[in-house]
Amino acid sequence: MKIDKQRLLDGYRTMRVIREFEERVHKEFMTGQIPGFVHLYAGEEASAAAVCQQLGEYDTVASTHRGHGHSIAKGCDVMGMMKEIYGREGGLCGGKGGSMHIADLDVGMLGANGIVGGGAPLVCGAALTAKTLKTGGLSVAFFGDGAFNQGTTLESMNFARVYDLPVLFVLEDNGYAESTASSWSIGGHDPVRRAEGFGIKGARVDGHDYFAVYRAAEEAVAAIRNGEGPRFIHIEFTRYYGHFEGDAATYKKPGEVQDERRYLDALKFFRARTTGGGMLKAEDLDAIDAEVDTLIDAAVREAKAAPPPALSTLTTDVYLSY
Amino acid sequence: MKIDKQRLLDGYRTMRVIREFEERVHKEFMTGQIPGFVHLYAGEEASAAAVCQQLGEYDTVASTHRGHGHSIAKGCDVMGMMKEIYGREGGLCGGKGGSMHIADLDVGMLGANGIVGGGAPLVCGAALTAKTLKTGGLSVAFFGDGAFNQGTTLESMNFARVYDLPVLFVLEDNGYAESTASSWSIGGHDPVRRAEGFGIKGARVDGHDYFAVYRAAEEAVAAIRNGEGPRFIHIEFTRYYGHFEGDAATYKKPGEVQDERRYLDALKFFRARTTGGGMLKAEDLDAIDAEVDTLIDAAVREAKAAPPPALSTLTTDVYLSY
Amino acid sequence: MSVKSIREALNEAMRDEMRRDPTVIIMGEDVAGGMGAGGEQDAWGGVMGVTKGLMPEFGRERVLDTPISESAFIGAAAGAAMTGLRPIAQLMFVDFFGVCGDQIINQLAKFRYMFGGKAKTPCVIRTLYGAGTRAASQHSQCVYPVFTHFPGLKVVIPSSAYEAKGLMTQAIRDDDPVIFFEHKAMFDETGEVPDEPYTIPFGVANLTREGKDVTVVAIGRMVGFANQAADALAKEGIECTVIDPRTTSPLDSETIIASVRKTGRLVVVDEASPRCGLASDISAIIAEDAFDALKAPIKRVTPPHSPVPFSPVLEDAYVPSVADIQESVRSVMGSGASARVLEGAD
Amino acid sequence: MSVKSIREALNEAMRDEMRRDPTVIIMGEDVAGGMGAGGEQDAWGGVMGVTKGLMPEFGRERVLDTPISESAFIGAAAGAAMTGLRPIAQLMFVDFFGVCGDQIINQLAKFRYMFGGKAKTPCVIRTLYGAGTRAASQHSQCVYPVFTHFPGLKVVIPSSAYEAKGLMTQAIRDDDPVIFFEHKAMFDETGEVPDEPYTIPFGVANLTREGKDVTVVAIGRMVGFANQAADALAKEGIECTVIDPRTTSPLDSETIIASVRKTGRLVVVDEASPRCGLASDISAIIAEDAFDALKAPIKRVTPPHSPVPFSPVLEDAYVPSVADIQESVRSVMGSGASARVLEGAD
Ligand SMILES: Cc1ncc(C[n+]2csc(CCOP(=O)(O)OP(=O)(O)O)c2C)c(N)n1
Ligand SMILES: Cc1ncc(C[n+]2csc(CCOP(=O)(O)OP(=O)(O)O)c2C)c(N)n1
Ligand SMILES: [Mg+2]
Ligand SMILES: [Mg+2]
Repeated sequence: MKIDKQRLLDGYRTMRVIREFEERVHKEFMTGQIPGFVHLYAGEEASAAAVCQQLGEYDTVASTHRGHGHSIAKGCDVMGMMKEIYGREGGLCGGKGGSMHIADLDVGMLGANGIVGGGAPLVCGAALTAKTLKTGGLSVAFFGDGAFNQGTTLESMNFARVYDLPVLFVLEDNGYAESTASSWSIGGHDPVRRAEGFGIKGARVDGHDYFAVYRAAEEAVAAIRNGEGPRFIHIEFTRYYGHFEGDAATYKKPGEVQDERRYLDALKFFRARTTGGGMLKAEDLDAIDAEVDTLIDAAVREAKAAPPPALSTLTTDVYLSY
Repeated sequence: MKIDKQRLLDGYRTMRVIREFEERVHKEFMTGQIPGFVHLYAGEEASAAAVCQQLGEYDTVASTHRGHGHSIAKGCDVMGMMKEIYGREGGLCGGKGGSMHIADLDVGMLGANGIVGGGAPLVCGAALTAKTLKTGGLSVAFFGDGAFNQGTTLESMNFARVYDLPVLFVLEDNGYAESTASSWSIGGHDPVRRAEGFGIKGARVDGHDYFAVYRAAEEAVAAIRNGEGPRFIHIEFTRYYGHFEGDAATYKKPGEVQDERRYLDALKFFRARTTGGGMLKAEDLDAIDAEVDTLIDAAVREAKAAPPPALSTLTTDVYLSY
Repeated sequence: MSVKSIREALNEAMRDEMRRDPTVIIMGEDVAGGMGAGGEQDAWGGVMGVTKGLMPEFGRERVLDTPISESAFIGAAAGAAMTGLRPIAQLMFVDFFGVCGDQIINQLAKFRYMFGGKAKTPCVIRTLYGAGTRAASQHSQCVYPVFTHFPGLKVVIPSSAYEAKGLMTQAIRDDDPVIFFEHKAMFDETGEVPDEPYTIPFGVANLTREGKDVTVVAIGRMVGFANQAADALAKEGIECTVIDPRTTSPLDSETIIASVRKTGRLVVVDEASPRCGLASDISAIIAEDAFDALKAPIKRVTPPHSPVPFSPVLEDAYVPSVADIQESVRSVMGSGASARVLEGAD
Repeated sequence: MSVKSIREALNEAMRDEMRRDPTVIIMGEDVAGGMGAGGEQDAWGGVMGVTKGLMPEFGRERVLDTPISESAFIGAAAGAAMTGLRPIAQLMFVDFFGVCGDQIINQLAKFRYMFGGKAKTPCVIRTLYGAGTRAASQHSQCVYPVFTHFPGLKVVIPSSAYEAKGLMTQAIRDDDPVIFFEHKAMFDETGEVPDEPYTIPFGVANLTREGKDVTVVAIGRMVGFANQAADALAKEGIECTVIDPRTTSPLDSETIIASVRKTGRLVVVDEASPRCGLASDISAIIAEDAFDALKAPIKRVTPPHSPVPFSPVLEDAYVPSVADIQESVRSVMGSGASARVLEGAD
């Protein structure tokens, strides 16, 4: 497999935007200005970036409570996202949704979701639309290891199979659901085999390896577009921060987090591999880094400066007509 | 494997009671005197009979909307059941439950269930009780091919696995969920493999063969009692009547039902095998047949003669105290 | 115009909208029937035969039988609605909402709000409700107060064949999620129904009868009961106005208030469980907004606070009756006490 | 007697009952925390730390972390309760009832009735509710009207640390299924709490304040708001009785009726969505049973008919405020109009 240079740079840029976005939100959260529950995606960037690179205009994704990465990778406006997280006017959802409900249907991002397992059924619906209206589109359900034990997710796998829907199920296994280890919670300990139990072919990949994810996603998406119905990818990686901002993650082994950041980093791996092998130049990546820093900086600045939503919006958008 | 004579006679008797019970309910339903929704178990007798023969006092079962067979096999009073189905005083549930809610906790029958997939979670709880109080008991979830696609069932399989609960999952695959074929609705078409995807060992058996069910259940129950956690059995057979009384079952192939009754009959198979091989004498089975006819006859007669429940019971039994 | 049953009226509304709009699809368990089986296709047309004939006309791509996976297919309806289809999904009995409630209450109902007005989810969830068919505790509930409670949903409860067709047509064309209740004991009730498509707007109550003494608001199947009670009461000299709200969310409270301002008396008849039900809801609106017009206590006619029993004698005692309504009306007129005890559980 | 937070009061009640009765177990997501992980065990003690310390004392056999499978483990709690245990299951946020509602509403709630009185299901479902923590639409709802609606469930909503301990102890000892609501913004509120176990009976309201002019009934977190409003109103010369029902099913309607018979005026404060909510329920009971005593319209103070918004300014405007309560009380006293618009959605 050969990935052309521009695609590699795009993939890196997406990962870099996600990483910087999350690092900044983490820092800003500690100042007390960001309200509510915030779940960070840092450490998991390769999944959102490499999977969404396979998608086009008519493709859709459903995300989770840990939704910033998928939103960025699917093309949501970073400025609008940051404002949303701050609960300000001009936020992607007008300040009504917050971190857990970021969505932008115009770019095919069907929403973060506060309900674990909430996304997989929706994705079946989006895939049904694609199939019925023959758009050629497919739909991706991102969900966590915890969500993989939720009935909604399991039913959806069966539903997608019996209707041969163009759905890609992406299990993002970061080792934990809150404080509970996925090595304990997933009976049978073999997600790919579980998917096969629903008649869905799957693959397991190292989520710190952008190339591995890219390759698996590319293969799966090709099969789906070829009309073969749903596919499954089990991506393993770690999350760098606590379950949500404020969680000290003491359930992890002492040193576990430090080790992860040092040894398991999709961005470092990417840089080493692409520059080491001569695929990309370090300067190109440095330039992206600098550009992204500026972008996120501006987003935080604008978000902080934005006014709160008008009080009159409290009761709008409940219905189209009532 | 050798099954001693008395156990064989018991097994036959249970199957005969179920068959005769259902045949009579079918006939009586057509007279218009039996109210509500009634789902008959005729054709599936070997499952309830042979599985429940492995169970003792401290073991429990949860059933489905098609619950007469399990109730009889687990030891519910046939007279009380018939009165319940007629909605009369003296019914097992005082006339408040009817066919879809027959239960008798005293004999470990945790209830028929009007909700497809309702039973599997309950069984996990009963197994948890057994494990926590160290009763040595186990719990059996009977459920249909339709229920096998319900999230509640799938979650329960995982839950039972991660806690190594003493649960036997019995998939009663009669080929249809209402009018929908299980050959279509079960993605992957391989229930045992699906169970294995949850880390649960399973077996597939012909449900018209009492001996096959008996053997599979015996092996599974021994493993469960040995502390190995949950097991799974996929039993294939047919139901003789429509989904519920009133369903003409036109979705079956012309002649399908007639063929089933002629060629796929656990009672006929049992008689042929046991008497042909000299295990049992035809007279012993004939005696049981006669005794059962009398029993069911009396049950119908008594049920019809019983008064309706007292009006004052309408609002009792909602709470223990309120 | 011709005489049609509620079953036929609903079928016609769905058929016409499917002809008109290729994005309308139907999905649910056995909505056609025979999926994967070797015998008759379209064998069921739904558990009550309401969608019979639609699969042969529109094909299995637009009339989808589903596995028994309510979360998956109701959620899929929501996801499809978000992305350009207009699904009509059948939750067979509303009692089953507990296995898929999240997809209705937290997803479908809230997308538009959570996403700041960006989502449009035109989705109809058809569902069976109500007691009277000896279907016992898990197949006889009303549940519409629950859906009325949650902002973001519209709740429709037709009381006749005419209403069934007009409200269904509106529901399919409506851009918000609609929960459409069909009483399982009413499908064979008939009435005059126009042959052409027509819509009945949501949030507009129907006065089925006008009388000066008492306002009776009734929901769904209770509308017919209330009219029967009113007929009988007229012979006693008591003149009732009977109001059918037709939709409980939005609720046409103006019409009810205006009527109570004329009559000064209100009886609300609701087949749902009494606590936090529609009867209480409507009563509270009047006690807040038309208090000054009231001449008597507001009476609620509902079942007792107990599950629905199986036995026919018990179920008949459970469901509010025409006699119960008469007695409550008489009681607000000052003649006779209400027999129904609201919190009868013990 | 000593000062304890609601968190401590609940923990103590559960700990004492677990010591007293070996059949009491706890189950839920991360109720201990660290299951299968290599670091600290009992790392969470539930999402709010309420069960912290119980796993170390009682072991993982009695404090069970679960996979994210609410149907399975809430159903398992029901099945365990039926067969001899007394489970306390945590449904983390009540907003999630949609993924396991069936096991609560059709199973747990109905066993006893459907089985003709034979089942006993002593089970407590602890759950977080309420707005105010910027948790947005899917993590801020009240939902208790839904559970109050369904016969067979008991619904408990403590308003203080004292109530939290006494009601939790009662809930665990109670032989019926109990849904126990904990407001996520109140865990650090403190009060005097006896060190010994004690129970508060269900269905007995608490008069937190007596005054002759207006009866204010408030639920859960709103009890504190109502008392603050009453303090302020007292300075204006308006004397309020504030009633905390403590349980909404059973509901102590007698106490409310008796109070309204004295004051002639009622304001109900409820954080739940307005339609078919508790405010309507209580209003309707009074409009039916104490109508003759009423001197003014019954006012309801609730949020608008919209999902809970995320942005702090919007959420603060959403939740009923002390000022809202004052204004409604003044309005039933005939001075000033109520500001809150019930059906504000558009
Ligand atoms: C139905 C439901 N149950 C529980 C929760 C609370 N909760 C939020 S995130 C989470 C853990 C999810 O774990 P996983 O799926 O592995 O995703 P991760 O957080 O690791 O990305 C839980 C239990 C919820 N939001 N929804
Ligand atoms: C949650 C739920 N969905 C749908 C139904 C309606 N229903 C009752 S029985 C049935 C078919 C069940 O099929 P299966 O599990 O194969 O059992 P069988 O009837 O074949 O014994 C359906 C769809 C229900 N009772 N509960
Ligand atoms: Mg995880
Ligand atoms: Mg079947």
